[in-house]
Amino acid sequence: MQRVGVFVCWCGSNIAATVDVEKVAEVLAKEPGVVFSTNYQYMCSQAGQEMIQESIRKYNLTGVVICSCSPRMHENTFRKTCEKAGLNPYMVEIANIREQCSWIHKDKDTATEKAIILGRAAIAKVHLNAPLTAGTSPVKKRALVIGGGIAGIQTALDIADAGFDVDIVEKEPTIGGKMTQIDKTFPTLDCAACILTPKMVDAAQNERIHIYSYSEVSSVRGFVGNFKVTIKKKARFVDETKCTGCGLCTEKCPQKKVPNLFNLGLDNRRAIYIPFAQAVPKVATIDADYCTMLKSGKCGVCSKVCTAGAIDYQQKDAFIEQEYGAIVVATGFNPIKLDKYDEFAYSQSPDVVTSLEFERLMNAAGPTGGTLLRPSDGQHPHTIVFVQCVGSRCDDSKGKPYCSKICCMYTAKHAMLCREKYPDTDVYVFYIDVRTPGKNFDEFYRRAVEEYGVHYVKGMVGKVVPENGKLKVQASDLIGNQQLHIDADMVVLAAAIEPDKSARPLATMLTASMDTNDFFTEAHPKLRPVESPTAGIFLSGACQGPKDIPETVAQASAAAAKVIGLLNKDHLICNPCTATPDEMMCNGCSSCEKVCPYGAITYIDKEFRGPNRTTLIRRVAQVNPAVCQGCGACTVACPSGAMDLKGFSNKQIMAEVDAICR
Amino acid sequence: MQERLKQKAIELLQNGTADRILGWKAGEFFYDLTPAVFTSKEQIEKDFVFNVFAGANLSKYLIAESRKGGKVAAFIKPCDSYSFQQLLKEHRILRDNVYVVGVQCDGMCDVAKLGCEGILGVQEDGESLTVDTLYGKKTVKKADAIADRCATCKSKKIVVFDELIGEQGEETEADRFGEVAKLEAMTPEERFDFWRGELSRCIRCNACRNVCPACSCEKCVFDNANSGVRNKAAADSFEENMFHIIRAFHVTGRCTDCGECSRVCPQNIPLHLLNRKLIKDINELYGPYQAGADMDTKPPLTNFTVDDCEPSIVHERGGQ
Amino acid sequence: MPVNEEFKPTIVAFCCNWCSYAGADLSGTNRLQYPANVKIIRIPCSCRLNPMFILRAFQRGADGVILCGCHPGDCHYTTGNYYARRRMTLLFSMLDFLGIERERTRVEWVSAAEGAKFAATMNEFSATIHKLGPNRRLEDLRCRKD
Amino acid sequence: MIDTIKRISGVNPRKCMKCGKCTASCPAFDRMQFHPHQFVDMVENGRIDELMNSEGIDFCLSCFACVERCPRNVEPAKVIEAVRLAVIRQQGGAHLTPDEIPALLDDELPQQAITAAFRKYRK
Repeated sequence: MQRVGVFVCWCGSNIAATVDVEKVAEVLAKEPGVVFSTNYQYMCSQAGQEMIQESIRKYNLTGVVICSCSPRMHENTFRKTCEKAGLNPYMVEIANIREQCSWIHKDKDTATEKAIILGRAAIAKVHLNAPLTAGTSPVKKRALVIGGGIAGIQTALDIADAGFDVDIVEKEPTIGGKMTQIDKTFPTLDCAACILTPKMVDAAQNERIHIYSYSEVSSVRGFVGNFKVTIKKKARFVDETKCTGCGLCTEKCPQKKVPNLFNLGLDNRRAIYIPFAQAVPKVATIDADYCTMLKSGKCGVCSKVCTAGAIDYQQKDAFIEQEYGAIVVATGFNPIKLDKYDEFAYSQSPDVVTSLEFERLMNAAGPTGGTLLRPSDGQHPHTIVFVQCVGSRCDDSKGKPYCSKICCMYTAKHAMLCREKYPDTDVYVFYIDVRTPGKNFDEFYRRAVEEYGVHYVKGMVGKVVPENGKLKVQASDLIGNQQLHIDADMVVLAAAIEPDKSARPLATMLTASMDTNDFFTEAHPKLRPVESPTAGIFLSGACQGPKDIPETVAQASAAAAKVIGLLNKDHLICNPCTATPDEMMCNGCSSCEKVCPYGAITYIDKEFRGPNRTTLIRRVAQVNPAVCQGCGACTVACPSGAMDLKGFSNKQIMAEVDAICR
Repeated sequence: MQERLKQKAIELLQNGTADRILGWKAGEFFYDLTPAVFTSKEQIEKDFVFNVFAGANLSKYLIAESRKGGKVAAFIKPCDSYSFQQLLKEHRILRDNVYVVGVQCDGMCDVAKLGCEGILGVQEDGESLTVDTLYGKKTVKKADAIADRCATCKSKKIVVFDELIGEQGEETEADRFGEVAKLEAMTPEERFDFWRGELSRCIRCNACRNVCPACSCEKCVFDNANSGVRNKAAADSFEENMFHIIRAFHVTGRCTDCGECSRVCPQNIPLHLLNRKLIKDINELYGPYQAGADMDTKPPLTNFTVDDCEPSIVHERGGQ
Repeated sequence: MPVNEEFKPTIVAFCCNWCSYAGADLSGTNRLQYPANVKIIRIPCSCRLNPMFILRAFQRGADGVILCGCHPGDCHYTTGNYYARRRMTLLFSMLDFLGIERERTRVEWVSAAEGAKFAATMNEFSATIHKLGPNRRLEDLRCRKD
Repeated sequence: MIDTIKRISGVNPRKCMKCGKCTASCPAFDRMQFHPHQFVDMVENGRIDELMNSEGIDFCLSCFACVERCPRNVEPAKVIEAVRLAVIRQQGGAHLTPDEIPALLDDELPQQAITAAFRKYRK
């Protein structure tokens, strides 16, 4: 029998307000094997931890039960505490009396009773705990960054800078992401391309960075330190090694009516294209949906004009297998579709645009060469109405429940740029709240109002009706208590942003969790914001939540730091809670092998002593503890119960069941 | 038939194909045939028996016999061949050490169904059986005495063999699930009462466990102290239930429906109904599956599809 | 079965460590209430749940057992919950076949973000068990509490 | 009274984030003394009497534009409908009481009409 110490935490008043901690400690002291039981204000504090260590030494404790917050919170803390006092860290059990007791119950008697039962279950389990020692597994010193936007580029550059190889997988023909489409950046109004393109070139020229453009991740196996990833390089029908990016083909291609997605369909491009002048890699790509040659076999103009002989109509999707120690997700965002918001007439008039389309209309490299013109008739707009929170902060059934965070600032930027370039325009911004937390953000917004004379109106636009070439905007001015009717030339909608659609299937491949909005979940919202709960998976940029560029870059570098920390290790400490077979009972039937997701189970023929001094050769299971992740699927598949899981053994779980049902 | 098998057995011994023969001999009673290993012509001539009571499935004995060195020849009936192949699939039998003689079978008889008392002997005579009793001779149609499990025989196909005696057969279309469906149609209360009535007779003699080819663990969970459920004899109704639930669950997807469990139960508990219920569920929910039918198909419990039904189907699919 | 006014069902909830246990924590963090007679046991994955544990719980006097795991497709171990789903389907079906009330066992998929779903599920399950009354068909009289 | 309005309408005015999209959508804006976002706010802050006495409530067309457009499903039109109902319910003073009946009786009046009047006004 273990010598168990019980430590009941008050967690300030978090636990103590609804659980009679003193009574819990008192009752648990009478449990078998408990030699010491106490309670304290904050067990996780320095003083609390010292008390635990002292008690371990003083009472010769062989097992420790801590009644406190969720083990997801402080299990590791307390394991380390006990390890320092000479106790095996796996002789610690946590009874979750905060998240699963004090916080969900109001009645003190009920909560106290439940806390006692949870404590008993933990004591029952700890009696059956055995000291465990963790093994190690090697780390593949290479990182994968999925997504080549500013987040992915920054992460890759930082990792490469620390001396590790990095691969970037980007699904578009060029890296750069959303930032390449943006004109100017708030709050400094410097040109996005001027700060982004040098980074793109840096990434391309860095010998430690390999860019897989026009590629996707098609499968992920393995685990932290040892991921095996298959990358699908989509056929672009152009040999990347030969193409010089001269662009002749993109001028000669006879198929001219292809919507230019880089300009969000505001103008057209050819079937063979380079998305924009500074693309990296600067290589042409054939759009198979439009190419006449690929569709009907008749054309071949690009092939004829290409002096480098880079065109290859026979190219097929290629699959590349690569091993990585860490994976960074940087899949970014997209504006939402606006079909649910047709009161703003987005589908009815080309002059109602999203903010990202507006960026292209303002951009010198955009479809209008940087002159702001109405898409419908190419006229200069005189009255422009900006509508904020389109699809953001909505009830779940209608849009996104969250604030998209970047809209207030870019709308201020747009409004300011309009007034600066075209002082004859009237600019209205309809807002619910203007949110400007950030360095120099509120100053920027105030400048738009005070220096540039942008009309900020507290209220929403109710409807937009296209009429005689104008857009009739009906809106409310809540402070003026009036309904406004504005004849606008353009309406710009600050559409909510959502995670890229590729994120959900990727999350499934990575077994990384997501929230209900398809943003990746971080391991801890405050303390581990750039890590996924799945070990070895890191988060960079807007795939984790809405972010502006400075925040994205900061998070990208933070993720890189975490990756570097991981890749710097030669070995990782494995989870010691692995499956372990009892060879004497193993039938060798392969049931466990079939359900193991990691291929951690193999079989060997082993000699055993039979009756009457004979030897028997039996086929028995072997578990590779470096590969086993401890899910326990095998333990249930095994009919004889020969397979058991350390740390969550049959007996331990049953002891908990017994204690709870007692 | 018996003579053909005897001759074959002697031939296999003499030509060196095998040094041991696994067959049947008379047990306590003549109708109670028991598996036996023969090593000489004399033994075979004296004791080897094969008749309408040779129901015992020999495949399980090959787990041990195939590991004893040398080569063993075994007579395998169609339903035994499924068990044999299932055990091969689970790496339990060393195939190289076994010579399989497939024996076609027209169904075995149930002595209780002869409807006679004081039976001294039975002679097979084409389609009828001549029963010699204390009270004189009596003729019974073989079809009337056939064992329940054979009346709903799933297959006459011998799925694995080295040589055949008799013709190769085909899978049958017999309706095996009538009784299961009848129970499913009852209310939970009625089902509970039914099973309580049946399982309360269990004396935990472990005959079902010992005879079952799927229940062939080196050491059973019920004998294993670390499993947390070790128990020798059921002390109360819960443990009666527990043993049979766990046993049925452990053979799920591995049970070939040979029916030996019900045959050997001294208390006549229809244990095969539990297994058949699970086979029926597997067929209905995950597509037809027959354990032991081949070497490659993944057993249903170590397999899945992403579109599998949810466990709530048990609540939803109606019935009582 | 008469519903005893004093009847306080014992409910054992097996939660996988990665999604549902975190979901249960989240319902605590959000202060969403559910009955105190629901007690959670942490297991690494829903596929760790051995049918023996469920039977053991009923033996020792549990009135309902629920398994919570990651949503199919989101298992931390990729495939664990798919196996659990088949195992539990067949086990529940067998228990139903034996006449054990099928409402006493349940599987719910609760993600780490679904604190509200966790609380709602537990409230609902607890109410169902309350209506069913004490588990009498699969209990071990020697383990009866009173 | 606040609770009555909330119960009848099923609306939780606290969900309103004062964006004014309802008011921006309202076709009867000019005729109303208080506008959709205001009456949600007035219900939340207990200014029910003012609302019940305001002329605007009868000009609400029940076109449900505000309900349709509200990003947070607050459903202002249901609030105004509930206020109208509350007004009707308060008109209890105008009901017929048994004491008043003898004075109203005359030979021409059919018996049925009196019964019907009771049913209508005393329920």
